[in-house]
Amino acid sequence: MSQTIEVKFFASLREQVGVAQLQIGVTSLDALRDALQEQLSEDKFEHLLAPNIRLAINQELVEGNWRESSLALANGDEVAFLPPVTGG
Amino acid sequence: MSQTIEVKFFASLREQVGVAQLQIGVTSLDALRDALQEQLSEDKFEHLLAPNIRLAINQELVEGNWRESSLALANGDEVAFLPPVTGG
Amino acid sequence: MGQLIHIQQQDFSVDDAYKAMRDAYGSEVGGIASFVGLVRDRNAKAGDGGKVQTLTLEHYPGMTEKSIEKILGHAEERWPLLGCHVIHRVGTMAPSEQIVLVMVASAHRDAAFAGAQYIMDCLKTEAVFWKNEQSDLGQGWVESTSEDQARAKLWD
Amino acid sequence: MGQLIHIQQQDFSVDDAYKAMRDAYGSEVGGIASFVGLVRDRNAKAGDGGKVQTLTLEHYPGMTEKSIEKILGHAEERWPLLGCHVIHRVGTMAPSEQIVLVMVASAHRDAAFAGAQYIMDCLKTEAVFWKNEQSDLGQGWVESTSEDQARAKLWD
Repeated sequence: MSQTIEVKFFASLREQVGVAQLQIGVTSLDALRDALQEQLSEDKFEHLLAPNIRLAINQELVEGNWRESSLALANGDEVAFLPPVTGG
Repeated sequence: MSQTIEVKFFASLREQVGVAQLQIGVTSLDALRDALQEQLSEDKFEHLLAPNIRLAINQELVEGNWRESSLALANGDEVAFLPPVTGG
Repeated sequence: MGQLIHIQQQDFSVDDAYKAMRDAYGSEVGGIASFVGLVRDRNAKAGDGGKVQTLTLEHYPGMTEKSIEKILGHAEERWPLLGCHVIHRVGTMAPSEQIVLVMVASAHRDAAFAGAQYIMDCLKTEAVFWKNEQSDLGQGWVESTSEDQARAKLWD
Repeated sequence: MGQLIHIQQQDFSVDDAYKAMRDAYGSEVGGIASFVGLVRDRNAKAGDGGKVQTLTLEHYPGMTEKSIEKILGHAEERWPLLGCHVIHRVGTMAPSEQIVLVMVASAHRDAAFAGAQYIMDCLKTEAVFWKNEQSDLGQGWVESTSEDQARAKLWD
């Protein structure tokens, strides 16, 4: 079974990770975390897991602690790492 | 000693009293009340003394109960009877 | 703080006021809060079902301006405001016409909002104006509402 | 309630938004409250003394619009609003340029004021935007302030 997840990084995270977008072939959130940990340097990965980072799947915020979630992901799902917002 | 006080009535009071302005020759607030009581019919005078009516002398609100005040008035002073305001 | 107070019969341009405010305070301004009051066609006296034809505002020339100056002075004491503009019409207006504009500029959005709302609340209870409503049920002086009194008290 | 949400690079006309609001709701409207946020030249990081050269707003196309729709939906549940218009710019802006407009029409002035302030507070804490400041001391992402968080909590 092969599928692609679109992973997006915004604002400070985009700069820290060094890319805006990655395609990763995983089927769950825990597998995504493992894949990112493997792909990114330790300090970059640490930025993603910082306590004020929120996660959106298909543009909906994930409730609860996504750092411990093993939520299933479907082909084409869009997973976004969002630093604290500062609009207005 | 002869002096003139400008007495003004606004909005509902202007309609109830039937004039916008009177000139009255008095030297104090209690004398003004007496003069108005003499000049106006009883129901018109009652309107002026209603509890929600405020008094301004030279465009400054009179603090405290002007109905019991014997404040001195100077020639040319402008005394205005103001119903509750409703602007904005 | 820069204060502008205009009492006038003629209609006003919100846009002109806004542009003047931006020009006057430039890049110090973090936010401009505005409120425009408009004539509604619903009668102020709830329940009587009358439809407003026209509204007439009376004022006390001189004292009305002073009463608004005091309100703006109090607003200035409470919040860091850069500029403040009040335009209040008098005379006769039809439904959907503009009655009043309050516009406040500040470096901080909270101050701009609070200042504008405070000024508007006080215009209802302290500024020297009287409203007379001409509806299809006749004419009458609008009574000050306990709601307006209560709102103004919130700032004490 | 009529909702209009515009995320755009180009500047906007407050006057056009105001005229459209008046046209849309006519003599039902008792008041229109507005807030415009402008780029200040003072650095957001208090004390560093930097003078802002430009401000860049980043957003998440699609999700940003949804986040604002939710805010307007919540405002609509809390107050009787007739119409609501949010324009938020993205991209790079210079000091004194307009960033954001919130405009709310209601039959009642309290609702218009509260609605506009609520929406503005939530735009700071829930709408999906990120600010990057370019000052003479370098560039950096603006951090969300505890003040903004506290303001938004007031509405809970």
